[in-house]
Amino acid sequence: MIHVKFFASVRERIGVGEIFLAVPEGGVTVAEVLALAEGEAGVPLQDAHLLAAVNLQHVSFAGVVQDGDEVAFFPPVTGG
Amino acid sequence: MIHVKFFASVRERIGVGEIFLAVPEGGVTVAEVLALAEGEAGVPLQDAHLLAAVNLQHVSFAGVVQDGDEVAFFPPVTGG
Amino acid sequence: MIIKVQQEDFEPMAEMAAYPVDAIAGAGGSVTFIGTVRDYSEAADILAMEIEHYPGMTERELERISAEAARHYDIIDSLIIHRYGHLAPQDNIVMVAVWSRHRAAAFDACRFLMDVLKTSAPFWKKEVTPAGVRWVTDCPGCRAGSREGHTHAPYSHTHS
Amino acid sequence: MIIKVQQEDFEPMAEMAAYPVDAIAGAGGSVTFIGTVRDYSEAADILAMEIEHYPGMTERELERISAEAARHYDIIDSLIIHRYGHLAPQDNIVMVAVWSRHRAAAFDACRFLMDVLKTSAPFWKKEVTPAGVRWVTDCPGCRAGSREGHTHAPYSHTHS
Repeated sequence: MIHVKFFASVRERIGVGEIFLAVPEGGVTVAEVLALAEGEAGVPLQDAHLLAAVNLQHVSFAGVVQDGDEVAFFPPVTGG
Repeated sequence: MIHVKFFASVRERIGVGEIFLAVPEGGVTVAEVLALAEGEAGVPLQDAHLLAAVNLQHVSFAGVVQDGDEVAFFPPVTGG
Repeated sequence: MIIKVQQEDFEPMAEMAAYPVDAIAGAGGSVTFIGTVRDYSEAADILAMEIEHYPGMTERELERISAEAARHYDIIDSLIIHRYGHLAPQDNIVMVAVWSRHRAAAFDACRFLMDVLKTSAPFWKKEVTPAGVRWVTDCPGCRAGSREGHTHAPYSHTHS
Repeated sequence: MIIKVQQEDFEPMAEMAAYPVDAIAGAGGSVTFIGTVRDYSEAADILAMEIEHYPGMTERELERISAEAARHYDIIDSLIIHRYGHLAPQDNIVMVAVWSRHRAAAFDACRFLMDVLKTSAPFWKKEVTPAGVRWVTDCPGCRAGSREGHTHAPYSHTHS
């Protein structure tokens, strides 16, 4: 299983802060996790400004996700 | 009369913080005030890094000094 | 290097005064940025600000950029405090303090930390206005700290 | 715009907290430089620092550069406090605080004020060291706020 978290406007669109997904052995890309999450939630999340993190680090959508990882999707940050 | 003030290392070299000088009618340059002050004090003040102010404003040594003005000589500033 | 991500308010100078003396021995000065909640935005009065963050990743990112600042600039130490939760206008949101021997490095590093924090630390602001709540969207102009007017989608606003 | 030239110590954040609220309405942040007495110089330990100034001209110069900063940068207001007299290591010497809507202007203006203050405000520092007292001489490297090592006559020192 991987732990998928959503933050801010992405969290509000999907309606929950986190879901758990089973992923194929050998790992998937972040983009594939996003597609799986969209299917699970029934909400499209494709967004030019969507960002992703794996295990608390910023990653690109081509990044690889392994079983047990924590993946997060969120809009561009606006702190400071 | 003009009021001539000295600060920091310049004050210490000349031995006093201020002197009063009579100047010719029509005004003199700052450079001429310096020469007069050196004569009065008996101490050479020529120094590549000497700065001057007239009436509380930075001026060049070519600046004109009128009767009643306050002229100051000091080394490069080191505040901050 | 100290990082604090907290809900509570903070007093910037008390935080600096309390900074471990040994960590900043030899400093000739400090540069501190303090960011506060404004009472207006591009389009509306701001009644309050809600800040969401990503616990764990936030601290990690702030540590990462602090370490990066320490590598790139000749500084002695740095402090970052960032709040989350419910904030009122004029409340402090963030402070970044940098100590150095020579002031140029502190200015450079403080600015670097603010610039990078704004693009990498996982915080999201939501403005509470008389017309309702809305997420603050990333603004490249704001991000660059531009003091010139600039516009961006989707709110297509201009800062005057 | 507030300028204070004083012998007494000051608390930077108390000064900022006491700043007239109306003067800084609309500020989104502030940048503050605080300069302190170091306990070492290029060549010796520093036991104390004596700062001489030119009463009248000092205030006038600080007002002039504050007005110049307000003209050149999109800032809301600025505060400069500079001490004179006898100071001990770690004592505050100077603070410059700048409030602005967007942080870039506050960073630029604060740095500008420190750079210009160091070359134009009539203050002179004298270091008290175990070997005696000596006037601090103007150092172009220090003046530029250089974080690189640099040397200059007559003391021909290097900041490491």
